[in-house]
Amino acid sequence: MIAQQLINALTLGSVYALFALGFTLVFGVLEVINLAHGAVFMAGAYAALLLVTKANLNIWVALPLAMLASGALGLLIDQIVLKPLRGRRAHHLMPMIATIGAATLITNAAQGIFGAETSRFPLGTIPEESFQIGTIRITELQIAIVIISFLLMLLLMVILKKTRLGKAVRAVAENPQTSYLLGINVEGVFRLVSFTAAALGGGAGVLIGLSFNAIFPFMGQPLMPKGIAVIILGGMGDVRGAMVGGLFLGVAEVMSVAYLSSDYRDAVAFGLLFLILLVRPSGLFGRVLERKA
Amino acid sequence: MLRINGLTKQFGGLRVLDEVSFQVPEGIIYGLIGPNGAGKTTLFNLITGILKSNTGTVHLGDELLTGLPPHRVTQAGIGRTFQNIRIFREMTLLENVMVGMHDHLRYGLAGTLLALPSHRREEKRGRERARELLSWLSLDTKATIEAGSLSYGEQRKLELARALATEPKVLLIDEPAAGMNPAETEELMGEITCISRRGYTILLIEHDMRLVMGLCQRIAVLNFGVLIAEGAPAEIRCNPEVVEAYLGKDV
Amino acid sequence: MATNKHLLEIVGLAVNYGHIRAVHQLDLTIQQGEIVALIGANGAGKSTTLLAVSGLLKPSAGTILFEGKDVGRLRPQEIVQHGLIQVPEGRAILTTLTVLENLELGAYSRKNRREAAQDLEVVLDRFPILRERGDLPAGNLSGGEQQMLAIGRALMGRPRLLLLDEPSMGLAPLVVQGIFEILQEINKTGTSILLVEQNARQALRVANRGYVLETGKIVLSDTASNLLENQKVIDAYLGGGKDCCSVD
Amino acid sequence: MTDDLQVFWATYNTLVYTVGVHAMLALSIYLTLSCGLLSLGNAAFMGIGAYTAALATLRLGLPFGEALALGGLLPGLVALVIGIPTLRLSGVYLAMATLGFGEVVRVVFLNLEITGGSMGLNGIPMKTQLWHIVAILVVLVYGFVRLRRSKIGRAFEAIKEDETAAKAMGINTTSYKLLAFVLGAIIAGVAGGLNAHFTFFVSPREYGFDPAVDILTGAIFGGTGSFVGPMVGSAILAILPELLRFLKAFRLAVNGLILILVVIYLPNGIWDRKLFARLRRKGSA
Amino acid sequence: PAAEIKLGVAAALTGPVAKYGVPIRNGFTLASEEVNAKGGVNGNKLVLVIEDEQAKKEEAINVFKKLIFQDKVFAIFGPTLSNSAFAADPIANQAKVVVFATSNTVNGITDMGPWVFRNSIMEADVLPVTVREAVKKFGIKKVAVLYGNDDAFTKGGYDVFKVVLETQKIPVTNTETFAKGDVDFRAQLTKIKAQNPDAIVCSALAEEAANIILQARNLGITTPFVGGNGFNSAKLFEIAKAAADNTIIGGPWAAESVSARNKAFVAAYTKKYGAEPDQFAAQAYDALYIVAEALKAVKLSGNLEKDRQSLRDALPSVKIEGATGPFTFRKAPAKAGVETGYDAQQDAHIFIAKGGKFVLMK
Ligand SMILES: Nc1ncnc2c1ncn2[C@@H]1O[C@H](COP(=O)(O)OP(=O)(O)OP(=O)(O)O)[C@@H](O)[C@H]1O
Ligand SMILES: Nc1ncnc2c1ncn2[C@@H]1O[C@H](COP(=O)(O)OP(=O)(O)OP(=O)(O)O)[C@@H](O)[C@H]1O
Ligand SMILES: [Mg+2]
Ligand SMILES: [Mg+2]
Repeated sequence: MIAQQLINALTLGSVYALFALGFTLVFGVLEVINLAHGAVFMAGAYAALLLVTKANLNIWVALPLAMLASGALGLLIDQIVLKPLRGRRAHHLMPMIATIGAATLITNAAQGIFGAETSRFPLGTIPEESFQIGTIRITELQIAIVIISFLLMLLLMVILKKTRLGKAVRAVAENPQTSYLLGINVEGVFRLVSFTAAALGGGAGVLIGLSFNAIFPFMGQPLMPKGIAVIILGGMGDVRGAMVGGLFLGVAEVMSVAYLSSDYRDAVAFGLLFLILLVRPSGLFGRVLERKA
Repeated sequence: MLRINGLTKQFGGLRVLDEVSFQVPEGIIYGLIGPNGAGKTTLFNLITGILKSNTGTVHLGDELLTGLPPHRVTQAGIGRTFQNIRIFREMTLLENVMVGMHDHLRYGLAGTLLALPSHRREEKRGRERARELLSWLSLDTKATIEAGSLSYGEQRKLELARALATEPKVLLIDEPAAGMNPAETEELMGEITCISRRGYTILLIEHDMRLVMGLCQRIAVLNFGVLIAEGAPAEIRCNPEVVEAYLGKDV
Repeated sequence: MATNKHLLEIVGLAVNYGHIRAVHQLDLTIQQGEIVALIGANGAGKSTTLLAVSGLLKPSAGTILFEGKDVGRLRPQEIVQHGLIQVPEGRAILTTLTVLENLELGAYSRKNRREAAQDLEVVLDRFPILRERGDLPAGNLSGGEQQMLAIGRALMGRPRLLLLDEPSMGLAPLVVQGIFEILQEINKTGTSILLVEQNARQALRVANRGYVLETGKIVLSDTASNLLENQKVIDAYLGGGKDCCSVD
Repeated sequence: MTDDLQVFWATYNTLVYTVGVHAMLALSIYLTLSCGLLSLGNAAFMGIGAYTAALATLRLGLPFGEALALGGLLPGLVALVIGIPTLRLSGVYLAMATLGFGEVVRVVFLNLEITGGSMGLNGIPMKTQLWHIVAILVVLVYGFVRLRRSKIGRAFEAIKEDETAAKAMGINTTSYKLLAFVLGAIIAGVAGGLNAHFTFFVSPREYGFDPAVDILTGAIFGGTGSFVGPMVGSAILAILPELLRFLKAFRLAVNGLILILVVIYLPNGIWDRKLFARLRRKGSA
Repeated sequence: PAAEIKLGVAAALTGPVAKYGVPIRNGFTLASEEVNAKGGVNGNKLVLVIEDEQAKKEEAINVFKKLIFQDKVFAIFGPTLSNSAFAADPIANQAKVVVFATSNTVNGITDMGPWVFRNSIMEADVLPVTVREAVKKFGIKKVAVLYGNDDAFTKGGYDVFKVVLETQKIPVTNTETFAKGDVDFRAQLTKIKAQNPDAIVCSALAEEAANIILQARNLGITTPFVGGNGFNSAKLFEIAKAAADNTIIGGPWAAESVSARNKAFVAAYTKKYGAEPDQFAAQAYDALYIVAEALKAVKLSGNLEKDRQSLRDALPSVKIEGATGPFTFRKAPAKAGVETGYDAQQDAHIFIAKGGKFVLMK
């Protein structure tokens, strides 16, 4: 059972990590807790659904297209909702409030368009049978989710660490003003990050929509508190942190079901997060605290 | 008055202060100089309890300060300013200074909520004292404007007034003249002299040698966390090690 | 025409913060190869002027010509590409990036990567301490080292005009001397410099010409040596005669 | 005429009560915000207060006043206990920790026998009257006015702006933050107790993540420059869905749109005194 | 002259619960149009006043008050969730207006007062039969239980299961829970698998149920499932397909029910809304006919209070043949000191899933 539970933890953790990657990127660079991330996640799932059902595309073709679409939505949110607030003296939570507005607007518009009912990908979009490896059973989709989320994390990390663009993104994340003076197209970086983060969120929406067989306007909502927990546990805007945080939450949930009680699963998971923060007040990979005085 | 004994501070493996000991006698202006990164600000942070030292003690008179939380150190009689200005930008100057008087206004939550006479009396006394302190630094005309709109030099002065409001026995000043031009620095020197004459003991960090040499009766020099010299300005100026590490030869 | 000779020509510049006018009717020119000092009291508008030149603040009036081209309406990154590079007030290094990454970003807007790699060597030779600290997060550097990093990073952009905002602030006397020496060396290699300094005496010593800014207006401009003698300047900015670093 | 008024009151009295309770919640989070603490725990405190007061009425048969007092006391005690370790955290990390606490509280409500699990508690008698809410609000507003012009109010603001500097001013920042946190919890608890006694029913889902964010949204949306803004903001957010009822299926979408527009055009919130001052100057000029 | 009879509908039409509220509204709308098309009730037209209550308790109260005091309706249908009912129904009771629930299945709803009615059949009436039939069919010795514990609907179902399993003396290997919005049930199912039960008793909503079944099969669990009311939906098969085979459920309504009344309902609903109805739509549809039937016996006096009372008095004796089968009311068991309302008296149908649909067992 333990082996199976570890696999369960790994796949669940990957789901959380996948959701959190884009979330943490926006948080790190734009310094906004983007509460519209769940809405973008949902939009990605619907985009893929339309592409599969209406355009009869293969899911692996529809996935990148859906990511483009949700990326565009993210870009739109950034330009319409967040950009007007940049550089203005507003309460630092105002952008977050604006994203709440965007989330409400998008989810309810989606409900108006697609209806309140749950939709799903047609049968055979993806093989659903599981196969056995030793004592473990796992589906193709689960493997895909684990691999995709790890690959995306690695890719993001390499880009951020090694490339010129990545360094520019990190520069903007730390200090937009200075970045301007280095000749970095700061607004361009903001747009790129908004797009990428939303595309990642949309991709997560497709994969989770596939694995849960349910696409509905509010599908992003239950993931929001978990996403926030993951990115803060990982540390402000840290890609590695999102991954580790996601896996941690997955393991904490699965193990508390397996060895404690499923009744108290969320309490155990969030209680643990609470305790970890008391020990590491800036999360697992959080930036060192500012120099004092 | 202020006795520093064997203070050592490490950040991870980096030893920033190494067995630093010296004493600041009552009533004088004492200078603390040294190259960038020598550990001067860190020493201030250790004295005020913002950082915890690895070993060593700090005494104010007979009172042991080491181990006290920052607000208790302040209450014990240490006031300070910060190297990178930390005024309360959204409060008025008057309010800034009155925050400094926090511990000296004698009323509590009940006094406030029930509008007891103690509240009104103490607030009035506080306001008057705050205006007086602002006038020491020629800021009284701006008492009711928002502190964030002050010029850089004025903000530094406001920090001084605010530190004075804590009624310190020893005042720690971190680079008061940074970003001021020589003329402004001179004006500031006058004001610091006045403060000192009113009986405050001052420990001062500064890179502007004219100010240091012009004001301080004694000077300590830190280099890489080690105290390399201590003495009267004339001695320090001639100390070859200090010249080599800090002042530069061809002056 | 005269304009063609100027490297930078600012005419009638005005900059506002919301409703507050920080700079009015400012005229200023820099010739190729010059060091020009801009001095003035706290809040006079020096930093505001530099930020406007770099495109971070939008001027409400006036023109800024760089090598005859109007850069006043360009975006900051385009201005950097023209070779107008600023070391801002307070060093503004990127503390979470390493020293080398900071330097590399200095060459961000340059196309030729090989040349940039060569320049990195030149900068590291000029500031050997930066080579030593290359892989450290820049936030760990001391104040003086951070200032060197900021200047080195600006050099990585091959500036034709280097704007420096109070490079000596908060630095030890020895380091201040070093910085001014470095500025002169940089200038000798053909980079023009606009230097904003509170340390007015030192600044005027290395400069060819100087401007005095008071509450947003230029009130005086002359050669540096004349300004050093000017009684009004001495009273307001240089203080009671003695050099701040003289120890006699 | 009076007939119309009666119908209006009969129809909308719950809405009026709700506005009052939301204003209280806004004050409770404003108190923590004014001390620089970003807490998402206020919904949980409201929940503890609501359950406590409801159980005091249902099980112990206590009079309303005492039930409400208990509903304030218990959250205050809980805040005291969790505040001591938690308040060292700052910014979003504190938000996360308090969110975690809120989730734990919600799960506990779900699993305890006495709280009725996910079925919640029903049959709570109607005890809240308009004057209760108004009286409590008046007392709170008076308190906030007094506090603002005192060393305590200044200490809160100093901590918000710069905690290190506040410490250097001799302010015991830990105890002031704890004070704000505990007082905020008490106010939220009382608001919860009032709410339970005019909605007949409480259940865990009313005190989770979404309500926590809603409380914060109301406060920020109103403007955190003074305590008036949060009250105004949360009142508007409570009334808005009712006003938009005619939009049917699109009312929530429009609600979101309004939120966005206000944030863009009034980035300091609805109650922006600086903006008012500027407008007044313009008007008189 | 023909009068208008206003009936209020309070349903969750926006927000996450709209997926239940919308079919409910559709059921009412369809039924009222049918009634009016046939000339109304005693020549009077039925007019529905539909309001969104967002599944929030304050909103439900506001909507009830608006319907009662402003719109002056005869009776109110709703609200969608039991949670909202506990907050809003006391308002109707106090104002002496019939409140008629079509989707509130938990215990205690009709304890709130004599004006509360429901045609949503209680799990307590269904589940004992379901479990007994399942045990008989598969020879079940021990079961595992899985339910959603943060939702009154699924938790209510579980509470009944618990009692039923106790009285029928069936040992429970382990009881696991999940939360609303969960996407992954493998941890719980892995734990259940290790205990090797003969069946899994599950109280969940249809989509969750379908995914639970799928994930169970993926983990190699082959045991049958015994489900509650929430399983009773075409969604189950849309998602789980044949994996759901051998799932036994009980419910008031099934799309496959062959009665003429039901066939007509399914056909009309599908035609009007382009989607198949679910049990919530069916129960709403029936509820309107029940009230229409009662109204036939009411002589409109023009005095609202009196007419509301007459409707209340006429309701308990209504008997109809609805889409869900034959229906009558039954007085809820008396509770200390309070007069209770009326529950549904209806036989549950027991179904077993075979080849991607439910077939009638009993
Ligand atoms: N929180 C910290 N973590 C790690 N290293 C630190 C920290 N604070 C200071 N340091 C290091 O300790 C050394 C001393 O710093 P400090 O600020 O005391 O120097 P200083 O003498 O005040 O210099 P300056 O004159 O430039 O202000 C520096 O090398 C600095 O990088
Ligand atoms: N962000 C801002 N918002 C509003 N006013 C500002 C802002 N920045 C600067 N000011 C005001 O503009 C004026 C010019 O400021 P600036 O920073 O350019 O001065 P400076 O000459 O660089 O001074 P210093 O020597 O202190 O650096 C000052 O009155 C200042 O208060
Ligand atoms: Mg220092
Ligand atoms: Mg400046």
